[in-house]
Amino acid sequence: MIRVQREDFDPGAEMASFCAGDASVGAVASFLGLVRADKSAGGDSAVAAMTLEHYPGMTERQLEAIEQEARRRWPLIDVRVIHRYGRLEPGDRIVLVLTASAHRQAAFDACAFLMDWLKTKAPFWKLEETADGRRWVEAKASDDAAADRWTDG
Amino acid sequence: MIRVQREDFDPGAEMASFCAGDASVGAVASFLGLVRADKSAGGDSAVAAMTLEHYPGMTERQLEAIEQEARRRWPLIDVRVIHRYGRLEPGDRIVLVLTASAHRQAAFDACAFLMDWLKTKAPFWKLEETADGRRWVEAKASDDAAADRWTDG
Amino acid sequence: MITVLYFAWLRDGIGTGREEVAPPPEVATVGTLLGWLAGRSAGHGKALADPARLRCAVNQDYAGLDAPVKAGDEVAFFPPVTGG
Amino acid sequence: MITVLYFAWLRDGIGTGREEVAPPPEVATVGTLLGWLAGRSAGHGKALADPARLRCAVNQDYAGLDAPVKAGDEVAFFPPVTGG
Repeated sequence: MIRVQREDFDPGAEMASFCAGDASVGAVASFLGLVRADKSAGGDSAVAAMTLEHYPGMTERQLEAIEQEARRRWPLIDVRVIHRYGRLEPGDRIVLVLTASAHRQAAFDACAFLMDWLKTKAPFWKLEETADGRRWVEAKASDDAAADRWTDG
Repeated sequence: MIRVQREDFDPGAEMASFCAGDASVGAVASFLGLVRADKSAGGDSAVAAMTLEHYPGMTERQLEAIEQEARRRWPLIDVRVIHRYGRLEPGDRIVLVLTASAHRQAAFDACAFLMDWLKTKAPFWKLEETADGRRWVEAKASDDAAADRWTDG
Repeated sequence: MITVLYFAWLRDGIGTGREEVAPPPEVATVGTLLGWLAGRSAGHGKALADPARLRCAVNQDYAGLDAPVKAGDEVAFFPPVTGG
Repeated sequence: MITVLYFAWLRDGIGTGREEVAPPPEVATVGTLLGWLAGRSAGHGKALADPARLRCAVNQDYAGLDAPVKAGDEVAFFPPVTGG
Protein backbone atom coordinates (compact mmCIF):
# COMPACT_ATOMS: atom_id res chain seq x y z
CA MET A 1 0.00 0.00 0.00
CA ILE A 2 1.29 3.43 -1.00
CA ARG A 3 0.50 6.69 0.78
CA VAL A 4 1.78 10.11 -0.28
CA GLN A 5 0.74 12.75 2.20
CA ARG A 6 1.55 16.13 3.69
CA GLU A 7 0.68 15.16 7.28
CA ASP A 8 2.95 13.28 9.66
CA PHE A 9 2.58 9.56 10.35
CA ASP A 10 3.09 7.46 13.49
CA PRO A 11 5.67 4.73 12.80
CA GLY A 12 4.63 2.79 15.89
CA ALA A 13 0.96 2.79 14.95
CA GLU A 14 1.83 1.87 11.35
CA MET A 15 3.97 -1.01 12.52
CA ALA A 16 1.29 -2.17 14.95
CA SER A 17 -1.38 -2.29 12.23
CA PHE A 18 0.92 -3.82 9.60
CA CYS A 19 0.12 -7.52 9.13
CA ALA A 20 -1.50 -7.67 12.55
CA GLY A 21 -2.78 -11.17 13.22
CA ASP A 22 -1.29 -12.78 10.12
CA ALA A 23 0.63 -15.77 11.52
CA SER A 24 2.23 -16.54 8.15
CA VAL A 25 4.51 -13.51 8.73
CA GLY A 26 7.85 -14.44 10.25
CA ALA A 27 9.75 -11.23 9.46
CA VAL A 28 8.94 -7.53 9.27
CA ALA A 29 11.66 -5.14 8.13
CA SER A 30 11.24 -1.40 8.26
CA PHE A 31 13.01 1.77 7.30
CA LEU A 32 12.27 5.23 8.67
CA GLY A 33 13.91 8.27 7.05
CA LEU A 34 14.12 11.59 8.90
CA VAL A 35 15.34 15.12 8.23
CA ARG A 36 18.80 15.53 9.72
CA ALA A 37 19.82 18.83 11.31
CA ASP A 38 23.40 18.46 10.09
CA LYS A 39 22.52 17.52 6.56
CA SER A 40 23.37 20.07 3.96
CA ALA A 41 24.31 18.35 0.75
CA GLY A 42 25.85 21.42 -0.80
CA GLY A 43 27.32 23.70 1.82
CA ASP A 44 28.61 24.14 5.33
CA SER A 45 25.42 25.57 6.78
CA ALA A 46 23.05 23.45 8.85
CA VAL A 47 19.68 22.76 7.29
CA ALA A 48 17.01 24.82 9.01
CA ALA A 49 14.20 23.20 7.04
CA MET A 50 13.48 21.56 3.72
CA THR A 51 10.52 21.48 1.39
CA LEU A 52 9.75 18.28 -0.45
CA GLU A 53 8.11 18.96 -3.78
CA HIS A 54 6.53 16.10 -5.71
CA TYR A 55 4.66 15.36 -8.91
CA PRO A 56 1.14 14.42 -7.81
CA GLY A 57 -0.15 11.44 -9.71
CA MET A 58 3.21 10.32 -11.05
CA THR A 59 4.53 9.88 -7.50
CA GLU A 60 1.79 7.41 -6.58
CA ARG A 61 2.12 5.71 -9.98
CA GLN A 62 5.87 5.23 -9.66
CA LEU A 63 5.69 4.08 -6.03
CA GLU A 64 3.02 1.55 -6.98
CA ALA A 65 5.24 0.29 -9.80
CA ILE A 66 8.16 -0.05 -7.38
CA GLU A 67 5.95 -1.94 -4.91
CA GLN A 68 4.85 -4.31 -7.69
CA GLU A 69 8.47 -4.86 -8.72
CA ALA A 70 9.39 -5.72 -5.11
CA ARG A 71 6.48 -8.17 -4.92
CA ARG A 72 7.64 -9.73 -8.18
CA ARG A 73 11.17 -10.22 -6.85
CA TRP A 74 10.44 -11.45 -3.31
CA PRO A 75 7.64 -13.47 -1.68
CA LEU A 76 6.16 -10.56 0.28
CA ILE A 77 3.04 -10.87 2.37
CA ASP A 78 2.56 -7.11 2.58
CA VAL A 79 4.26 -3.82 1.74
CA ARG A 80 3.58 -0.32 3.06
CA VAL A 81 5.27 2.85 1.80
CA ILE A 82 4.42 6.26 3.26
CA HIS A 83 6.17 9.35 1.88
CA ARG A 84 5.52 12.92 2.96
CA TYR A 85 5.78 16.15 0.97
CA GLY A 86 5.72 19.79 2.00
CA ARG A 87 7.85 21.70 4.48
CA LEU A 88 9.76 19.60 7.02
CA GLU A 89 12.13 20.50 9.83
CA PRO A 90 15.07 18.61 11.36
CA GLY A 91 13.83 15.54 13.21
CA ASP A 92 10.67 15.33 11.11
CA ARG A 93 9.79 12.02 9.50
CA ILE A 94 10.02 11.81 5.69
CA VAL A 95 9.44 8.22 4.68
CA LEU A 96 8.47 4.85 6.13
CA VAL A 97 8.82 1.52 4.34
CA LEU A 98 7.51 -1.72 5.87
CA THR A 99 7.89 -5.18 4.35
CA ALA A 100 6.56 -8.50 5.63
CA SER A 101 7.58 -11.98 4.55
CA ALA A 102 7.86 -15.47 5.92
CA HIS A 103 11.66 -15.11 6.03
CA ARG A 104 14.01 -12.36 7.11
CA GLN A 105 16.18 -12.14 4.00
CA ALA A 106 13.23 -11.38 1.73
CA ALA A 107 11.91 -8.75 4.14
CA PHE A 108 15.33 -7.09 4.50
CA ASP A 109 16.20 -7.16 0.82
CA ALA A 110 12.80 -5.89 -0.30
CA CYS A 111 12.93 -3.03 2.21
CA ALA A 112 16.39 -1.93 1.04
CA PHE A 113 15.33 -2.32 -2.60
CA LEU A 114 12.22 -0.18 -2.08
CA MET A 115 14.29 2.61 -0.52
CA ASP A 116 16.99 2.43 -3.20
CA TRP A 117 14.50 2.55 -6.07
CA LEU A 118 12.31 5.14 -4.39
CA LYS A 119 15.37 7.39 -4.01
CA THR A 120 16.10 7.31 -7.74
CA LYS A 121 12.64 6.85 -9.31
CA ALA A 122 9.94 8.52 -7.20
CA PRO A 123 9.49 12.14 -8.36
CA PHE A 124 10.35 14.09 -5.22
CA TRP A 125 12.73 17.03 -5.00
CA LYS A 126 14.24 18.54 -1.88
CA LEU A 127 14.62 22.30 -1.47
CA GLU A 128 16.92 23.02 1.48
CA GLU A 129 16.80 26.15 3.58
CA THR A 130 20.04 27.12 5.30
CA ALA A 131 21.46 30.36 6.68
CA ASP A 132 22.96 30.83 3.18
CA GLY A 133 19.58 30.68 1.47
CA ARG A 134 17.53 28.12 -0.41
CA ARG A 135 18.91 25.51 -2.77
CA TRP A 136 17.69 22.46 -4.62
CA VAL A 137 19.48 19.32 -3.47
CA GLU A 138 21.51 17.60 -6.20
CA ALA A 139 20.99 13.91 -6.85
CA LYS A 140 23.78 11.73 -5.46
CA ALA A 141 25.86 9.29 -7.50
CA SER A 142 25.84 6.99 -4.45
CA ASP A 143 22.04 6.73 -4.73
CA ASP A 144 22.34 5.76 -8.39
CA ALA A 145 24.92 3.14 -7.46
CA ALA A 146 22.67 1.79 -4.71
CA ALA A 147 19.74 1.51 -7.13
CA ASP A 148 21.92 -0.16 -9.74
CA ARG A 149 22.72 -2.99 -7.30
CA TRP A 150 19.27 -4.35 -8.02
CA THR A 151 19.48 -4.26 -11.80
CA ASP A 152 19.56 -7.67 -13.41
CA GLY A 153 22.57 -8.72 -15.43
CA MET B 1 20.99 -1.56 24.44
CA ILE B 2 20.28 -5.25 24.93
CA ARG B 3 17.19 -6.70 26.59
CA VAL B 4 16.54 -10.42 27.10
CA GLN B 5 13.11 -10.98 28.57
CA ARG B 6 10.24 -13.39 28.92
CA GLU B 7 7.51 -10.75 28.54
CA ASP B 8 6.27 -9.34 25.24
CA PHE B 9 7.40 -5.96 23.89
CA ASP B 10 5.57 -3.27 21.91
CA PRO B 11 7.43 -2.60 18.63
CA GLY B 12 5.60 0.68 18.10
CA ALA B 13 6.46 1.99 21.56
CA GLU B 14 10.06 0.81 21.16
CA MET B 15 10.36 2.57 17.82
CA ALA B 16 8.77 5.73 19.21
CA SER B 17 11.24 5.93 22.10
CA PHE B 18 14.26 4.98 19.99
CA CYS B 19 16.41 8.05 19.29
CA ALA B 20 13.45 10.34 19.94
CA GLY B 21 14.50 13.95 19.48
CA ASP B 22 17.99 13.24 18.13
CA ALA B 23 18.13 15.26 14.91
CA SER B 24 21.45 13.73 13.88
CA VAL B 25 19.54 10.54 13.00
CA GLY B 26 18.59 10.33 9.33
CA ALA B 27 17.80 6.63 9.15
CA VAL B 28 16.25 4.02 11.43
CA ALA B 29 16.15 0.41 10.26
CA SER B 30 14.29 -2.28 12.15
CA PHE B 31 13.64 -5.97 12.10
CA LEU B 32 10.85 -7.78 13.89
CA GLY B 33 10.86 -11.58 14.04
CA LEU B 34 7.67 -13.52 14.82
CA VAL B 35 6.63 -17.13 15.35
CA ARG B 36 5.10 -18.44 12.13
CA ALA B 37 2.15 -20.83 12.25
CA ASP B 38 3.38 -22.71 9.19
CA LYS B 39 6.94 -23.02 10.36
CA SER B 40 8.04 -26.49 11.19
CA ALA B 41 11.68 -26.90 10.36
CA GLY B 42 11.60 -30.66 10.55
CA GLY B 43 8.22 -32.03 9.65
CA ASP B 44 4.90 -31.53 7.96
CA SER B 45 2.97 -30.58 11.06
CA ALA B 46 2.13 -26.98 11.84
CA VAL B 47 3.88 -25.51 14.86
CA ALA B 48 1.41 -25.17 17.74
CA ALA B 49 3.93 -23.42 19.95
CA MET B 50 7.64 -23.18 20.63
CA THR B 51 9.75 -22.70 23.69
CA LEU B 52 12.87 -20.60 23.45
CA GLU B 53 15.52 -21.74 25.89
CA HIS B 54 18.54 -19.56 26.52
CA TYR B 55 21.75 -19.43 28.55
CA PRO B 56 21.21 -16.60 31.04
CA GLY B 57 24.28 -14.44 31.36
CA MET B 58 25.98 -15.69 28.20
CA THR B 59 23.04 -14.50 26.11
CA GLU B 60 23.39 -10.92 27.31
CA ARG B 61 27.17 -11.13 27.05
CA GLN B 62 27.10 -12.36 23.45
CA LEU B 63 24.43 -9.88 22.37
CA GLU B 64 26.44 -7.05 23.89
CA ALA B 65 29.52 -8.25 22.02
CA ILE B 66 27.52 -8.35 18.77
CA GLU B 67 26.22 -4.82 19.41
CA GLN B 68 29.79 -3.61 19.99
CA GLU B 69 30.93 -5.28 16.78
CA ALA B 70 28.15 -3.54 14.84
CA ARG B 71 29.13 -0.19 16.36
CA ARG B 72 32.74 -0.84 15.39
CA ARG B 73 31.75 -1.57 11.77
CA TRP B 74 29.19 1.20 11.16
CA PRO B 75 28.71 4.75 12.46
CA LEU B 76 25.64 3.98 14.56
CA ILE B 77 23.93 6.53 16.75
CA ASP B 78 22.00 3.90 18.68
CA VAL B 79 21.22 0.18 18.73
CA ARG B 80 18.41 -1.70 20.48
CA VAL B 81 18.06 -5.49 20.56
CA ILE B 82 15.18 -7.17 22.42
CA HIS B 83 14.96 -10.98 22.43
CA ARG B 84 12.36 -13.02 24.24
CA TYR B 85 12.62 -16.48 25.78
CA GLY B 86 10.01 -18.89 27.11
CA ARG B 87 6.92 -20.34 25.49
CA LEU B 88 5.63 -18.55 22.39
CA GLU B 89 2.72 -19.20 20.06
CA PRO B 90 2.24 -18.46 16.35
CA GLY B 91 2.02 -14.71 15.78
CA ASP B 92 4.00 -13.95 18.95
CA ARG B 93 6.96 -11.60 18.69
CA ILE B 94 10.43 -13.12 19.23
CA VAL B 95 13.01 -10.45 18.48
CA LEU B 96 13.28 -6.76 17.64
CA VAL B 97 16.41 -5.05 16.33
CA LEU B 98 16.57 -1.27 15.83
CA THR B 99 19.53 0.64 14.39
CA ALA B 100 19.94 4.39 13.91
CA SER B 101 22.50 6.18 11.80
CA ALA B 102 22.90 9.36 9.81
CA HIS B 103 22.63 7.35 6.58
CA ARG B 104 20.39 4.56 5.40
CA GLN B 105 23.03 2.09 4.24
CA ALA B 106 24.70 1.93 7.65
CA ALA B 107 21.35 1.48 9.39
CA PHE B 108 20.24 -1.26 6.97
CA ASP B 109 23.53 -3.14 6.95
CA ALA B 110 23.96 -3.01 10.72
CA CYS B 111 20.40 -4.28 11.26
CA ALA B 112 20.91 -7.22 8.90
CA PHE B 113 24.32 -7.93 10.45
CA LEU B 114 22.88 -7.96 13.99
CA MET B 115 20.19 -10.45 12.96
CA ASP B 116 22.64 -12.67 11.08
CA TRP B 117 25.13 -12.79 13.94
CA LEU B 118 22.46 -13.12 16.60
CA LYS B 119 21.07 -16.14 14.73
CA THR B 120 24.40 -17.94 14.86
CA LYS B 121 26.02 -16.63 18.07
CA ALA B 122 23.38 -15.81 20.70
CA PRO B 123 22.74 -18.92 22.84
CA PHE B 124 19.04 -19.56 22.21
CA TRP B 125 17.48 -22.88 21.27
CA LYS B 126 14.00 -23.47 19.89
CA LEU B 127 11.88 -26.42 21.00
CA GLU B 128 8.94 -26.84 18.64
CA GLU B 129 5.62 -28.37 19.61
CA THR B 130 3.62 -29.91 16.77
CA ALA B 131 0.89 -32.53 16.59
CA ASP B 132 3.74 -35.05 16.19
CA GLY B 133 5.37 -34.07 19.46
CA ARG B 134 8.23 -31.87 20.62
CA ARG B 135 11.52 -31.48 18.82
CA TRP B 136 14.60 -29.27 19.05
CA VAL B 137 15.02 -27.18 15.90
CA GLU B 138 18.23 -27.91 13.99
CA ALA B 139 20.54 -25.01 13.06
CA LYS B 140 20.30 -24.05 9.40
CA ALA B 141 23.23 -23.94 6.99
CA SER B 142 21.60 -20.87 5.41
CA ASP B 143 21.98 -19.02 8.71
CA ASP B 144 25.67 -19.91 8.84
CA ALA B 145 26.06 -18.67 5.28
CA ALA B 146 24.26 -15.42 6.11
CA ALA B 147 26.54 -14.84 9.10
CA ASP B 148 29.62 -15.64 7.04
CA ARG B 149 28.77 -12.80 4.63
CA TRP B 150 30.05 -10.40 7.28
CA THR B 151 33.36 -12.14 7.93
CA ASP B 152 36.39 -10.19 6.78
CA GLY B 153 38.68 -11.65 4.15
CA MET C 1 -2.47 20.84 -27.10
CA ILE C 2 0.25 19.24 -24.99
CA THR C 3 0.37 19.87 -21.24
CA VAL C 4 3.96 20.54 -20.17
CA LEU C 5 4.95 20.43 -16.48
CA TYR C 6 8.16 21.68 -14.86
CA PHE C 7 9.40 20.85 -11.36
CA ALA C 8 12.04 22.04 -8.90
CA TRP C 9 14.69 24.39 -10.35
CA LEU C 10 13.24 24.04 -13.86
CA ARG C 11 10.02 25.62 -12.65
CA ASP C 12 11.95 28.33 -10.82
CA GLY C 13 13.96 29.11 -13.96
CA ILE C 14 11.05 29.03 -16.40
CA GLY C 15 8.72 30.89 -14.08
CA THR C 16 5.80 28.50 -14.37
CA GLY C 17 5.07 24.90 -13.41
CA ARG C 18 2.60 24.24 -16.18
CA GLU C 19 1.85 25.42 -19.68
CA GLU C 20 -0.41 24.25 -22.48
CA VAL C 21 1.41 24.32 -25.79
CA ALA C 22 0.54 23.63 -29.43
CA PRO C 23 3.85 22.99 -31.18
CA PRO C 24 4.07 22.51 -34.97
CA PRO C 25 3.55 19.00 -36.37
CA GLU C 26 7.28 18.26 -36.73
CA VAL C 27 7.51 18.26 -32.92
CA ALA C 28 6.74 14.57 -32.42
CA THR C 29 9.27 13.39 -29.78
CA VAL C 30 10.43 14.45 -26.33
CA GLY C 31 13.71 15.65 -27.84
CA THR C 32 12.12 17.85 -30.53
CA LEU C 33 9.61 19.18 -27.99
CA LEU C 34 12.49 20.07 -25.67
CA GLY C 35 14.23 22.00 -28.46
CA TRP C 36 11.03 23.80 -29.39
CA LEU C 37 10.25 24.71 -25.76
CA ALA C 38 13.81 26.07 -25.29
CA GLY C 39 13.02 28.75 -27.87
CA ARG C 40 10.00 30.11 -26.04
CA SER C 41 11.90 32.43 -23.67
CA ALA C 42 15.33 33.12 -22.26
CA GLY C 43 14.25 31.35 -19.07
CA HIS C 44 13.17 28.28 -21.04
CA GLY C 45 16.40 28.33 -23.01
CA LYS C 46 18.59 28.40 -19.91
CA ALA C 47 16.60 25.84 -17.90
CA LEU C 48 16.35 23.36 -20.77
CA ALA C 49 19.83 23.86 -22.21
CA ASP C 50 21.40 20.64 -20.97
CA PRO C 51 19.29 17.50 -21.54
CA ALA C 52 21.80 15.47 -19.50
CA ARG C 53 20.66 17.35 -16.37
CA LEU C 54 16.98 16.67 -17.09
CA ARG C 55 14.60 13.79 -16.71
CA CYS C 56 11.35 13.47 -18.64
CA ALA C 57 8.05 11.70 -18.13
CA VAL C 58 5.27 11.26 -20.70
CA ASN C 59 1.89 10.62 -19.11
CA GLN C 60 3.62 10.02 -15.76
CA ASP C 61 6.03 7.33 -16.99
CA TYR C 62 9.74 7.98 -17.51
CA ALA C 63 10.56 8.58 -21.17
CA GLY C 64 13.74 9.11 -23.19
CA LEU C 65 14.43 11.85 -25.73
CA ASP C 66 13.21 9.70 -28.62
CA ALA C 67 9.85 8.86 -27.00
CA PRO C 68 6.86 10.04 -29.07
CA VAL C 69 4.65 12.90 -27.89
CA LYS C 70 1.29 13.87 -29.30
CA ALA C 71 -1.63 16.18 -28.58
CA GLY C 72 -3.31 15.33 -25.30
CA ASP C 73 -0.13 14.05 -23.65
CA GLU C 74 1.15 15.28 -20.29
CA VAL C 75 4.91 15.81 -20.61
CA ALA C 76 6.99 16.67 -17.54
CA PHE C 77 10.59 17.88 -17.29
CA PHE C 78 12.42 17.82 -13.99
CA PRO C 79 15.86 17.29 -12.41
CA PRO C 80 17.02 13.87 -11.18
CA VAL C 81 14.89 13.04 -8.15
CA THR C 82 16.03 13.54 -4.53
CA GLY C 83 13.28 12.08 -2.32
CA GLY C 84 13.47 9.45 0.39
CA MET D 1 35.30 -27.85 41.02
CA ILE D 2 34.17 -27.03 37.50
CA THR D 3 30.56 -26.03 36.86
CA VAL D 4 29.29 -27.80 33.73
CA LEU D 5 26.08 -26.65 32.03
CA TYR D 6 24.06 -28.46 29.35
CA PHE D 7 21.35 -26.95 27.15
CA ALA D 8 18.60 -28.09 24.78
CA TRP D 9 18.80 -31.75 23.72
CA LEU D 10 22.07 -32.25 25.60
CA ARG D 11 20.27 -31.47 28.85
CA ASP D 12 17.38 -33.75 27.86
CA GLY D 13 19.79 -36.59 27.08
CA ILE D 14 22.01 -36.18 30.14
CA GLY D 15 19.09 -35.60 32.48
CA THR D 16 20.46 -32.48 34.14
CA GLY D 17 21.29 -28.94 33.08
CA ARG D 18 24.04 -28.40 35.61
CA GLU D 19 26.60 -30.40 37.50
CA GLU D 20 29.65 -29.61 39.62
CA VAL D 21 32.53 -31.90 38.74
CA ALA D 22 36.08 -32.42 40.01
CA PRO D 23 37.91 -34.17 37.17
CA PRO D 24 41.48 -35.46 37.59
CA PRO D 25 44.36 -33.04 36.90
CA GLU D 26 45.01 -34.35 33.39
CA VAL D 27 41.63 -32.90 32.36
CA ALA D 28 42.91 -29.43 31.43
CA THR D 29 41.13 -28.62 28.14
CA VAL D 30 37.57 -28.58 26.80
CA GLY D 31 38.35 -31.65 24.72
CA THR D 32 39.71 -33.74 27.60
CA LEU D 33 36.85 -32.57 29.83
CA LEU D 34 34.37 -33.67 27.15
CA GLY D 35 35.94 -37.11 27.00
CA TRP D 36 35.93 -37.43 30.77
CA LEU D 37 32.28 -36.28 31.07
CA ALA D 38 31.24 -38.80 28.38
CA GLY D 39 32.27 -41.61 30.75
CA ARG D 40 30.03 -40.48 33.59
CA SER D 41 26.86 -42.22 32.37
CA ALA D 42 25.27 -43.78 29.31
CA GLY D 43 23.28 -40.57 28.84
CA HIS D 44 26.44 -38.48 28.95
CA GLY D 45 28.16 -40.85 26.55
CA LYS D 46 25.40 -40.64 24.00
CA ALA D 47 24.80 -36.88 24.23
CA LEU D 48 28.48 -35.99 24.06
CA ALA D 49 29.54 -38.61 21.50
CA ASP D 50 29.93 -36.31 18.50
CA PRO D 51 31.89 -33.11 19.19
CA ALA D 52 31.02 -31.85 15.71
CA ARG D 53 27.38 -31.50 16.81
CA LEU D 54 28.34 -29.55 19.94
CA ARG D 55 29.36 -26.01 20.77
CA CYS D 56 31.22 -25.07 23.94
CA ALA D 57 31.60 -21.94 26.02
CA VAL D 58 34.07 -21.36 28.85
CA ASN D 59 32.98 -18.63 31.24
CA GLN D 60 30.30 -17.58 28.73
CA ASP D 61 32.61 -17.10 25.75
CA TYR D 62 32.77 -19.55 22.86
CA ALA D 63 35.73 -21.92 23.17
CA GLY D 64 37.28 -24.65 21.03
CA LEU D 65 38.24 -28.16 22.06
CA ASP D 66 41.80 -27.09 22.88
CA ALA D 67 40.76 -24.21 25.16
CA PRO D 68 42.06 -24.58 28.73
CA VAL D 69 39.69 -25.31 31.62
CA LYS D 70 40.48 -25.10 35.31
CA ALA D 71 38.78 -25.24 38.69
CA GLY D 72 36.27 -22.44 39.11
CA ASP D 73 35.39 -22.24 35.42
CA GLU D 74 31.85 -22.42 34.07
CA VAL D 75 31.89 -24.71 31.03
CA ALA D 76 28.78 -25.09 28.89
CA PHE D 77 27.98 -27.60 26.16
CA PHE D 78 25.08 -27.04 23.78
CA PRO D 79 23.90 -27.58 20.19
CA PRO D 80 24.40 -24.94 17.47
CA VAL D 81 22.10 -22.06 18.39
CA THR D 82 18.68 -21.48 16.81
CA GLY D 83 17.41 -18.16 18.15
CA GLY D 84 16.22 -15.07 16.33
